[in-house]
Amino acid sequence: MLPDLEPDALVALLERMIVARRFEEELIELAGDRDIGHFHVYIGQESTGIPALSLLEPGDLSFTNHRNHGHLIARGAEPGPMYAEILGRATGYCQGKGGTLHLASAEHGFPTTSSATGGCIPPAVGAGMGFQRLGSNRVSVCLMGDGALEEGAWHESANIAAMEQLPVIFLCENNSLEALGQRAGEYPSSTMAATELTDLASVFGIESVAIDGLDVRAVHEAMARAVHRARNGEGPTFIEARTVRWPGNRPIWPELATGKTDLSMAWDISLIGADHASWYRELDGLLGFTRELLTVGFFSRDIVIDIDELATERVREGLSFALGSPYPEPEEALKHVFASRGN
Amino acid sequence: MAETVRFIDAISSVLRREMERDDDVLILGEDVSYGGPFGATAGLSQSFGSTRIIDTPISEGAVMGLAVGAALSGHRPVVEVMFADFVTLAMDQLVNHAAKFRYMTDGQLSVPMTIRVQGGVGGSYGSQHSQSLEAWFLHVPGLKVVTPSSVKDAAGLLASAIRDDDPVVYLEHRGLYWTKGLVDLDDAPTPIGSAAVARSGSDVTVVAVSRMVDVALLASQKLALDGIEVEVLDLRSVAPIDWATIDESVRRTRRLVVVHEAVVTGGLGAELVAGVSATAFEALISPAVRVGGPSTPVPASPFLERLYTPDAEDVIAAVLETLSEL
Amino acid sequence: MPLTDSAQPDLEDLEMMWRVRAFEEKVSELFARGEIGGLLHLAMGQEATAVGVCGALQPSDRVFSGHRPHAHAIAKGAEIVRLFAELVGRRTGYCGGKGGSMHLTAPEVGFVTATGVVGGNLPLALGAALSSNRRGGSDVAVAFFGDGAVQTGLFHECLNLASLWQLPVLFVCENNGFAEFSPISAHTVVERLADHADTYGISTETIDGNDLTLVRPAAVAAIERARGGGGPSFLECLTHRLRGHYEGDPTRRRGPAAVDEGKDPIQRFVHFLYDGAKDAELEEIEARVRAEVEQAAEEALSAPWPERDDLLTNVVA
Amino acid sequence: MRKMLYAEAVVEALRRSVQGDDRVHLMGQYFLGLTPHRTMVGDLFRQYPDRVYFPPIAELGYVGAGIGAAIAGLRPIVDCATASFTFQAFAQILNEAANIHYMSGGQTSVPMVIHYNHGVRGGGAAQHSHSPQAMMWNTPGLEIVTPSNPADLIGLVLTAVASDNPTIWVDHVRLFDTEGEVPEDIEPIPFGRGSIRREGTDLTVFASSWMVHRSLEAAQILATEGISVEIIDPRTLVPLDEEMILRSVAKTGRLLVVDECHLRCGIGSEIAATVAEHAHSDLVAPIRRVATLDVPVPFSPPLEEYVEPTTAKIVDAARSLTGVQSGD
Repeated sequence: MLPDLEPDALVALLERMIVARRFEEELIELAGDRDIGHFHVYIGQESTGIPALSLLEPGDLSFTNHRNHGHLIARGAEPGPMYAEILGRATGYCQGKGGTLHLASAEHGFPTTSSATGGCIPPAVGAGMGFQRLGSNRVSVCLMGDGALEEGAWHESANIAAMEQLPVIFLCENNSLEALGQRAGEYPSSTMAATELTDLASVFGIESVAIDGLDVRAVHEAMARAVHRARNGEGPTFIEARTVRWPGNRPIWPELATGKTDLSMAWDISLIGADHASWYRELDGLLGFTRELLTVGFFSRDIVIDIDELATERVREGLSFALGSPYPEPEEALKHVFASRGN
Repeated sequence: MAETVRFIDAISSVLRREMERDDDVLILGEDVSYGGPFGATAGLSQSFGSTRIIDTPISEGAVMGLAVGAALSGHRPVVEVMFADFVTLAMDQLVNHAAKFRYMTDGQLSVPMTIRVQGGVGGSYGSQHSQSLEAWFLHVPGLKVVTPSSVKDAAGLLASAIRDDDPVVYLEHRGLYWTKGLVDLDDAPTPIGSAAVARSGSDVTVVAVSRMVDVALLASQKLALDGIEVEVLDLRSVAPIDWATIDESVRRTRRLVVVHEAVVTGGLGAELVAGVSATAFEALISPAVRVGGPSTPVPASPFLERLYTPDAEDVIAAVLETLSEL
Repeated sequence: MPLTDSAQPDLEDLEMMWRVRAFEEKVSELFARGEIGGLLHLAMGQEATAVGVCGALQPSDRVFSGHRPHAHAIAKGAEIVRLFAELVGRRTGYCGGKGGSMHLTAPEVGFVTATGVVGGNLPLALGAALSSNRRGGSDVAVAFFGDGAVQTGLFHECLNLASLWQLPVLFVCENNGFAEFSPISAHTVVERLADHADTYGISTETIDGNDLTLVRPAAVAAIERARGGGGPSFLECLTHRLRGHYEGDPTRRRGPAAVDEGKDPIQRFVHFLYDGAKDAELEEIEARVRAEVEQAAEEALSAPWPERDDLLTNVVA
Repeated sequence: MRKMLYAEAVVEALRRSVQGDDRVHLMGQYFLGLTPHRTMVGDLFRQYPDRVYFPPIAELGYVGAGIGAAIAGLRPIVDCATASFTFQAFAQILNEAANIHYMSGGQTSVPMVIHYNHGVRGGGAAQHSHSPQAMMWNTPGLEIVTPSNPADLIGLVLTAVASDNPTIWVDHVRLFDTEGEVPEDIEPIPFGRGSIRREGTDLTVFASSWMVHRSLEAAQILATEGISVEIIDPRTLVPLDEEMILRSVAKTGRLLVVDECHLRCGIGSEIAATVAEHAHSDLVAPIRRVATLDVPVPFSPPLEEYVEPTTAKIVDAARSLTGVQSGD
């Protein structure tokens, strides 16, 4: 179902979801031509991250992980400097020092990105503690995968967040439903004994909810409630958003297993063949959201096509910007170990 | 029978042979039954099953401690740490438990375990997946630390590590995984604590570890064209250090250069230079020189990565520096 | 489960509880006299959990303790003279003077080790359980820890692993209501710590840990389950520390008044056994054990110090 | 000037930090370890209840929380109590805090202070006697301060709190009972400037934290034998006052490094290597290191004394370096 939003806002969500998708598709293609190092893509989770993070305001902080590209786009980061960072160029958000694993843009509310599993959890909780102690009504969002719940950092941090009733939202994107090593039907994620991931939070008295991460409305509602609670001093919330791992994510190196997304599959089922049929029909949140928008009749296919063209163009421009950007100056390697000293 | 194989395959083969040789050898790590991220354990689960090839959750601290507990109980676990940087999550179990049980119990307990740690710069992995942390491990009494540079030693040191009755940190540079070399798995394992003379020379001693051994050899080939004969020592064991071999070489060449990829400050090179300066002070006729990573985190950009990593030119410059001070 | 004879504690258990109590009191005295240095965490008042659980174990079962380990070592069968010798830093101690209070070991009786790191022993017990499991053996591993360990990340990682792999391990949480110096309410909002174990699908029981007649059968049931392949259990024993966090703790919060509240596990078991009647037998046990402890302490104090050469041995094999 | 115990100075440094900047919050309660002095900090905690956070035993979680709080705008001073417990938090201290400014290309700073008490303290045995500062030094991105007296302590902590970088504040419980002069109006002490604790001509001794006191004691003994010792206290290890060390070695020609870290790859290794590289020609004798021996710290008192750098060992090393025979 669609979130209870004005048409303009819905279009904005669609636009960012498409940008996020095209961004990764171009990146995977680029990686076919040249060695750009290891990276993780967000395909299949757009329906979670984009509506969820659209509810944040400037000043709210988000702490993400190795699968971060979609999160940055959700909060308005530009494809150009993102690609530039992934390619190690001087024009990247971190001037080439972070790369895909540490892609961060402070101006968009991503102060630092940890790619150590669970590494983002304690700082996210700490930011909530900082806000609370500063008397601010800002919120801190911890963007974590289900694997992070296997880390001790989760347990220690959840306890602190619960004890102090911190304005923290744990948005756990559980994409393990088809992950490597899953014990089908036995556990919800690869190697976690808890039968419900939400139990791991609710045991601390943290308000917890499991939602369908492919359902934009469900995501939007759960996140809106969590943000409201956090802003009003009602404490932390844990949201488990269940998504399905995109078939292209199965190997260690992502590949365009389902091809470049053909948005016309949203309205023309005959384009869907036998391969990955369930993906195109049910599991791709982007196609699903597009279908819903068309069904409700907010706008026509032509508008979707227009949005896609513009989004694709924006992404490609970003990529050319990055490819045309210089590498950093050698001395850059020695800068920013320390912030300049005030003495 | 000697054959030419890749570094990573030598690791694989030794794991298999040691598991066949000793039923007490277990392998633990994330996704090891699928071969792990670089394929070191590929095919092992088919042969040995999930009772001995054990996939773990992403719980580095618990897994390290669990391996210690299994080792205390007579098993010989081999723990795979996917990236060296993640040892930070298991430091307490490694430093405060694995390394100390023999001593704290005055020899009553043994911790025969191997910690395979993959690390090093390359591939734009960035600050949290590229570190070389041998200096930390060297600083912890009770740990043995080895870091092979050749395929032969990759095999030989791993066999020694697994058979050793103490915790051995086995450091693998991922940049070496696809290099090839000749190895005979039936050869005696490489003893822990012995350096190798990778090239003989009389003018300058260059001590290198891991991937930097190849860099030092390349530099020494170039220098040989100018008539400068460099002796390259492949340290192989970071703890214990083979002081005798270093001392003998330095007393002959009277000059010392140390090369590693890790940060210079507080690094292995500091210990080597400090040690030689104390014991062979009068032999040195020019200051020792350290070549290594700068005091910065590892950057992601491939361009900055190349700047960060010492290359043959850096080693040549250091060698020439030791020769210029006469 | 119904109480079987083997699940019933008896006079030997009373004697063991006295041994622990007398040992800890003697240690406290030696500390005050300056014979023992370092950090000492005593278990007076927590005898019933140590004796209740360890008395249900076989010698080959392995115990891993934390920073308050004396009671567990004694109850598992360690020799008190060698324990004393270790605490006073003598060569004849269990670790030759290298370990001290927090790193005791008595592997021959299945007391593998203790650790000074809160929660640090949990994965070790897990590893021993894994080892037993992989050898097809029936030995069980036990981890004793306080309520403070429940807030550590390792606790979470270990409970998950134990459940995933259905390992023969018993987690014994001695919940004395204080984590180091703070009341537990300052450390967690979780009131029943066993709830954590429920989350991972581990069998749990929360009992009055001062009552030996409750601890023993609960331990027997959990150990039998583990031996039979039924996986891990979590036993939360609500106990009561009669001393501060460590000897010399300037904020000591506990006093003998607690005894009056009927929490002293020895008094309670005595009451259970005798219903306040046969005092003579009780006094005989206490006197005998105290004499034994005094003698052991004397013996330990007259033992030689370690040699300088001992210092550099046993770092590696 | 007033006389003050080091432990009192710890409390004063915390008090001034809290009073001087609303953003300073204290996380942790064992700044004074488990020493009898630990209650001294209690008044401060009672005075500023809203500025203090007592965390659970969860070092990974709460040190990481300090990082996030710093990013969000606080200037937390986080206490890890005993140095050994930092190992629980290594992933956050060394893989997050140290890297964040660099990884983000300078976008994000982590203005926090992390405090711990290091060293052999008497009966701490292997798990409570660590000096992990050498390992932290090997990880770029952390400033490290190692005060040795009350005045330096206060001045350095004021600078640490004002610094935009994660700073490790290293104390030693054996310092708590030492006394020192403290100016009435103490100013922040800039990082990277060492202090010459004693001037001398025959031998340079480099020592930090508690080892400064042992070195001073040794220097007095040596003075009676005609050996003139110059003692350099770096005050901060990162940044390091290399110039002061090299200048002193140029004068004396001899260097002895006294270090409570383990010998292998300790602070002493780096100082020795730096001097060997840059002042080789000034040296008239080999560089010596007196450090904690490379064994886990044992429990038994005679064993413990045997592993740590004692005054007697410093005296012996100085005698052998200056060519004076051991003994009288």
